[in-house]
Amino acid sequence: MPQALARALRALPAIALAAAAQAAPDGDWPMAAHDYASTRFSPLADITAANAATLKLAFTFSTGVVRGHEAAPLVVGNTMFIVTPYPNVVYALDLSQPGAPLRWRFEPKPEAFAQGVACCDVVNRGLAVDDGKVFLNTLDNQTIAIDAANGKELWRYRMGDIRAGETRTMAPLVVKGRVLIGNSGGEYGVRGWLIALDAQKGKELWRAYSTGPDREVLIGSDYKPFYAKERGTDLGVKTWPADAWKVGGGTVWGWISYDPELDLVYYGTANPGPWNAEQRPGDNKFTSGLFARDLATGQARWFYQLSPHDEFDYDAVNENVLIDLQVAGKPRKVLVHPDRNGYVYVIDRATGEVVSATPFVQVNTSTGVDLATGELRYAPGKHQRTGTVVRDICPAAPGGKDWQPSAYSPRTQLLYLPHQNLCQDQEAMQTGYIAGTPYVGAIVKMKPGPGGHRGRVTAWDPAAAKARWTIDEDLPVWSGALATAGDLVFYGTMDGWFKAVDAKSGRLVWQFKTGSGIVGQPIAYRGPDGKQYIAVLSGVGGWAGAVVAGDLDTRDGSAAAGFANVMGDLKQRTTKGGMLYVFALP
Amino acid sequence: MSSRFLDRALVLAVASVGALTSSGCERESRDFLPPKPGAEVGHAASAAASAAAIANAAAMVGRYEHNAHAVSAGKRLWTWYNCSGCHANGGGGSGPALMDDVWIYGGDAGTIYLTIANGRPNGMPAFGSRIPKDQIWQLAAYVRSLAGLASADAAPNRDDAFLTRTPESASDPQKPETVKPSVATGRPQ
Amino acid sequence: MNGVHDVLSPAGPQAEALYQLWNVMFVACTVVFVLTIVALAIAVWRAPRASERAKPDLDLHPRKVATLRRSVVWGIAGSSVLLLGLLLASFVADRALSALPLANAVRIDLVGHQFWWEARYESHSPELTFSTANELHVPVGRPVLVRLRADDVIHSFWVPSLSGKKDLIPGRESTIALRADRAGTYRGQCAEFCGYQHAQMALVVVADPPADYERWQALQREPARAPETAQERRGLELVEQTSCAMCHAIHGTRARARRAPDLTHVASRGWLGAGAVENTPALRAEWIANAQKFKPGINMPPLDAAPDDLAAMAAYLGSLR
Amino acid sequence: MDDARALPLRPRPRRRARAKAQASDRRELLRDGDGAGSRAAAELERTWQDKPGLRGFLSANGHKTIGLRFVVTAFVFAGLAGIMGGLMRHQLATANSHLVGPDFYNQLFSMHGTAMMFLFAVPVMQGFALYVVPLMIGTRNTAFPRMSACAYWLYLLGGLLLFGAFATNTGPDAGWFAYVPLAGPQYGIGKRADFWNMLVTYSEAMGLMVAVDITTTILKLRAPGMTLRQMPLFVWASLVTSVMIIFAMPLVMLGANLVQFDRMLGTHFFNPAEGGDPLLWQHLFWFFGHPEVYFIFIPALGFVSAIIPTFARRPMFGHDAIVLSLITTGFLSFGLWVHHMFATNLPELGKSFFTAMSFMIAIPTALQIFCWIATIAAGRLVMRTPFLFVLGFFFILMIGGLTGVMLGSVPLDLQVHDTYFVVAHLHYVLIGGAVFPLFAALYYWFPKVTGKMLSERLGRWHFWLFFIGVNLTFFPMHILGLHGMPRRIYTYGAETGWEALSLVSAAGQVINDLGTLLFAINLVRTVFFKSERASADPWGAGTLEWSVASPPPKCNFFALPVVSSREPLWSPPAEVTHVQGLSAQIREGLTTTVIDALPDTRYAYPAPEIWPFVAALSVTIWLVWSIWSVPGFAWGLIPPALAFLLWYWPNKKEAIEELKWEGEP
Repeated sequence: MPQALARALRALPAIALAAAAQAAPDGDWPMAAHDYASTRFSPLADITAANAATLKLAFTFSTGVVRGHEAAPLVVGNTMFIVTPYPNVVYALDLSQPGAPLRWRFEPKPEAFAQGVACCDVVNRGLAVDDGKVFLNTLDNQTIAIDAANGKELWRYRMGDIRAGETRTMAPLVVKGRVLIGNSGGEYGVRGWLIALDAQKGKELWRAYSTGPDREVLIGSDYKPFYAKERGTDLGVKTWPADAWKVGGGTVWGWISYDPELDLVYYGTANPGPWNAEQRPGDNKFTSGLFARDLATGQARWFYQLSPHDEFDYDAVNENVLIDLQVAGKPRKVLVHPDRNGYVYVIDRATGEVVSATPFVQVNTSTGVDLATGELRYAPGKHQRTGTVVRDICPAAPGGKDWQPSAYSPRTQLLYLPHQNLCQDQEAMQTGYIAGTPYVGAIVKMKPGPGGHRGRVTAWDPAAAKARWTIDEDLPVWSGALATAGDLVFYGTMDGWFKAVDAKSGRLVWQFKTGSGIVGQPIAYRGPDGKQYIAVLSGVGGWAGAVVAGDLDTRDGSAAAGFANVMGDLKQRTTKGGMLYVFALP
Repeated sequence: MSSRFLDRALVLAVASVGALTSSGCERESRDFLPPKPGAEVGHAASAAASAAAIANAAAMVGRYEHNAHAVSAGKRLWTWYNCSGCHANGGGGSGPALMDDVWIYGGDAGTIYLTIANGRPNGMPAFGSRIPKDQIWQLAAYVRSLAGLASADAAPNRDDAFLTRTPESASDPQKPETVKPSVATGRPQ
Repeated sequence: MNGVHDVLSPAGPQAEALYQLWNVMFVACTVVFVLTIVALAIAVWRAPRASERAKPDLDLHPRKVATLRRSVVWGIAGSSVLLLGLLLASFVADRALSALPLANAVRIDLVGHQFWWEARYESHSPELTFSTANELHVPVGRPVLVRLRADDVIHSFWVPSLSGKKDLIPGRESTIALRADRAGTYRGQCAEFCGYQHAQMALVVVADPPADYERWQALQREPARAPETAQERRGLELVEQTSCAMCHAIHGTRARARRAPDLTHVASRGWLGAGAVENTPALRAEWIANAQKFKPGINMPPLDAAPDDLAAMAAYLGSLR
Repeated sequence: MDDARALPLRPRPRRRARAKAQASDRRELLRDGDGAGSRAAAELERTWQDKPGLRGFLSANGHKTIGLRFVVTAFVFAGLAGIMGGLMRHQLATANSHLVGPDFYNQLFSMHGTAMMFLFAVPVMQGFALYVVPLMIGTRNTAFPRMSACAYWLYLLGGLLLFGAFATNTGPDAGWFAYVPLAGPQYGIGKRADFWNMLVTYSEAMGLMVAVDITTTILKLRAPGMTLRQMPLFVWASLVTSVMIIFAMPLVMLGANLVQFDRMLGTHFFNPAEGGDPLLWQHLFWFFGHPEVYFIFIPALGFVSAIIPTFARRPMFGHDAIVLSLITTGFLSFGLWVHHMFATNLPELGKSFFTAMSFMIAIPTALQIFCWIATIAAGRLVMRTPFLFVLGFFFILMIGGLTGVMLGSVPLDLQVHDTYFVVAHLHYVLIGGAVFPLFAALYYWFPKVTGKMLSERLGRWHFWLFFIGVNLTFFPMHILGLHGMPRRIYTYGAETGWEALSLVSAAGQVINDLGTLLFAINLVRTVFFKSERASADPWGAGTLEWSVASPPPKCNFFALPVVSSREPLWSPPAEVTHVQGLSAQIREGLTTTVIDALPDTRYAYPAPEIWPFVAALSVTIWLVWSIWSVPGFAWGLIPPALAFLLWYWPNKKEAIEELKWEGEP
């Protein structure tokens, strides 16, 4: 790898703020998003577009579980940590030995009942490693700290009632000794929260709910939202029918980012429950919106609701990539948030002002965002009314892009979005809250979006707010993306192809057929031998792959909340699996 | 010639009316009250209860699976009690698919009754204390009609709602066979 | 369910307009009827009798033909003019119906279910919306705009003392505006055949003076009263954990289903089961135990619970003023 | 008839006889035209005789046989439906009564409505037309006797299937109008609605076939000289009714089949979630529904217009005015079906058009009433039972008609629609407008059909009991409707205050039953125990059917009459009185031109065959099979296809026989 390029690379920090805390050695991948800015950018540049074609398999590891593998392998030092879907087994692989044998394994033995209440496959989106400890979220609402050296359990924190449909699938984020976790289960009427635990002993430091009175949402004196519509007291109660906020959803199951300079934590809240919006008039605050909270106290600094009174299950839990952007000549600290409602938001992360909001897929549920008031203007024809069918809702419930995280390359200054291209027909139905049963109230059938292809990878230029290049994929691209300093972007397809494309042009450079559909998050690390390795978990599942992972029957179009109608051929394209694949240059 | 023809026609008519009447009465009766208390099974999770449930199922077939009112009441409760949340309209979701031929714990009415009443370890909640027994039998009859196992005449036609699958009355019966859980669902025991 | 239930005793502007139209029509038609029958009677009375063998008289004296033709022509002309008059009266009444001023109207979202009425009172702030069943309170003198939707089959909303009927048709949304000018209780009943219990799907519109109405509305917005006695606490526990919570909602408790009437203030309602049974403690216990006895064919199943449990539940529900 | 001057027929131009006439079968060719006693008359009787035995019974297609079967079967079904009506009245006689449960009550009122409207009212009117019209217009049989025979078997099988379903607890339970969401796939549980849909298909097919037959008969087979202006009023009424039936009945047949497709094949005609609309069914049904009640009302007007001249001893005053108003009523009845749907959310302006139409249709009926009163005023009255029933008809129809005008107004209908006020209105119009004239017609034509007179004394008792019973039963319902009592409720609480008037109504029902019982006794006594024969023209009436014996000979007329005035028997005979020269060996008739009834061609009536019965059976197989299995829709078509194919297969022997007659002068 030409030394000049490597030196030039290191000379570029001015533009790209790699906000990696305490500058971890650039070969490691300590957290799912690689860094607190959630860039998923690997500074390693050994593998470039030129030599990628010669990539070959270094070693593999079978996880022994066949559900959706959405996690990102983590590498710290010369140990790789991977976590499986339910029963959430943690494996530590010794990278110093050839073939990376197992160093230790940890089985949390979560409650079997949890499998029945995970709405969209019994997935786990990853671990976090910090200060010699591995932090694991289990499906049955436990957060466990494990000693990275020997796999012994240090402490275990339980919070959440599995019988009421509450589960935990997100990857925790550890910042300055605080472990940030959130719950999932919005489809069961679970009221969302974000909790900070002390990393040493697992004691709860603060808890911020997504609905309810201000003191429970930790809204206090230093809550200064940019837009007037977010100001008011107890909005978490006033914008709901009586009592509805107690089963109002707004769970926190997605990605969290942290800005050390502003000391703010950024995360999104899920959609309000139930899907039948007519049963919950009002803006349904603080669901489908972005929170910025102080790390130490959890007090909210600002909040921006992306989809007020959401009618189409547009959670706002997607990743917030923190970058500095030239806006009207001045550099501004922004976060880029590709949302399920079909818009890529560029928001000033200090104040919460929306700089730009541009659709990256075909959107007909709304006509645009009014930057002056921050209001999302809904299209009148698509409103939900109980008992009537609304057709051609684009984007569909999983949105323009669902949970699968994007990657940002400071070199090309492009955000690489792996996403889907789906629309749907939906009928809102009367429904009631019965504890432990889904509280949805809608029948959905999805169908391919315009163009007929169901997936796409988009290289998005946040400054110009338009797509530089796109790759159309037949199946939804449900895997995460990885950008490397070698100007390569890695992603996987749902029928098992693991692909590398040139970051500048999108040209396919290398691909490898894995055993099962890829819904995991690829990572890059430097092995003990100094070589660059690319690792990804293959094992189809998640909401899109539930048809295969759950053996569903596609003759019923509404199965898997509507995905069965559009994934009828997935059973022919892939089978279940659970395998780690690691590649390297020969 | 005509008198013999007449006799044979008469006998044929009486026979067909008899058949029509019995199947008709069974299919069309609207019994709004549940059977007398002794006839069905308590929902205690004891082994005795399960044996009784399965034994009772045979007697219950005429009253539920072949009765149009019971199966359609089962379909209404399927939506009312949010079963469609996990099992959709038989295709499955977080819960297993019920319209195919794979039955994790067995496809007979008695076993389905116990699944609903006592729940199952892998995530099926127990409704025994929350749903009256008569309604659990109605739900069990509807679940069997999802796979086309209830009588086609009594099975419900399409709903006045969004079409997601062919109606239960038109779905061809799936030969039920119980498959060991691990192979079927990939879920470790 | 008792209350004024009579087309001929109107209590609102619309029913008044229809009552006037009824009087006009009734008088006009009676006059026509009497005239025609009298004409027939005179004809039969004065015509000579004959036997069937009498020779038929084929021709008629031209003068008699002229008088008969003139009387027939006058008869037709008269009835045509009368019909035109009635047509105008009908159009005038129709316009009066739709001319009700709707300023400051109470908005009610009425959904017809198989065999009960769900009424949701909307308001500017979502927090203040509340739901009740079968008994609608309206302020005297203020217009009420009722949005009508059917959840299953066709029903028809009809309170004769207030206004004409309007069908609730699945897939279609219609509205009806009415106003009560005099305080009182006005009974109505579903007027489109909708199944087994179409006969017992009554509703009551209680017109309160504005002060009473505000008090009633404030009460309805309160969550359910906490149980005081041990029996009531046991009742709440049973209601939340057994079949009631599968269909009913009681604000402030864990029962939040919407498939059946909201019971948060059930004790404030005079009748149960849309007019099937009076809301007395004894009848309430019997109704909970086996509603099919009073209203066979409805969707409320008989409960197979022990007697003292039923008593506890009845006591708790009875406390929900 | 014997001194009449015959109108000799010109020999028919010889067609190129392709098939050689069978020399061996040189039987002597006998012709009609020379009076009752002659040898040709005996031969005519043998030609027109129904074949003996079961096969003969099943293949008979004489218009008198078919007509009588229609009327008798219709009255049997009316009896059954009447008992159901009685049961409903007693269930509602007291508050909270448990005589009958809700489910059975729903089947009762649905069966009462369906049987009365589809299986009694229309078929009985068509039965009368089949029997009386050929006699009145001077021909030997209707134009398509096999079609009417097939129609009767369809009618019988449909009725038996419906009552059979009711007996096995599968009777329809969504009302005689079966509004869709309740009779649709989701809420119409089990096979009940399927049987209703199937019955509608049966009865509409039957109605269509008989209507086509009657229309063709009236237009093409009238006696020479009976121009359109000289046609009797009852024949005009039958013509207008038949043409209306041809336009209206296909609608509900289509609608019922669409509901059946929705129920069995999963189509979405009426599913609002997939683009259908429940109101589509109401439009389809009531576009047929309103003309349906006029199919029942206009023949009744025909009866009254036939009876009044006879008992007023003079021709009808304003004959042409009545003909025009019959046609206008028939035409306008297609324009006011939305007055059944005023409570739906259709646009207000649209509804008010239908108010105007509903008021306008009252004028032609008013004109007829005034003309009848004028005829009575100018006549000399014979106060016999038929005339009594006509006077009763006036009284009750006026009340029904005027409440109908009230119902026609949109705002008033919003108060009284679907209440007992409407129940009162429809019974006044149907019983007053149709059943009273029907009884009048029965008493009037009974001697012609059976040759025996019904007893006058019993007739008067029957009239007065029935008149008082109807008024006592149905008048209180007007008041009940105004007090808010909805239709089709199986019980009501004591607090509603509807008990007193319901009790009165139930008492009236008992008197009704007594009246009907007396009529039945009168019928049985006359048919089985009375011996003295009635003369050919016991009432001294003027129309052609009274010129033949009672009961009429098999071939109706030994010599087809020629007509020169509206009341042939009353006016002096013209110079030419009857036709001569039709064959006595095969069933032959004379077609005449449509307007002026000039002799046109010879017409060979089809001989009795078994195929109409077989075709009706095969259609039954198809319809029942389609209820039980979806493929049944398709495979079930094979039996009817075969049956109709064999029915229309040309018969060589018959063709040769006819050819032989064509050859002769």
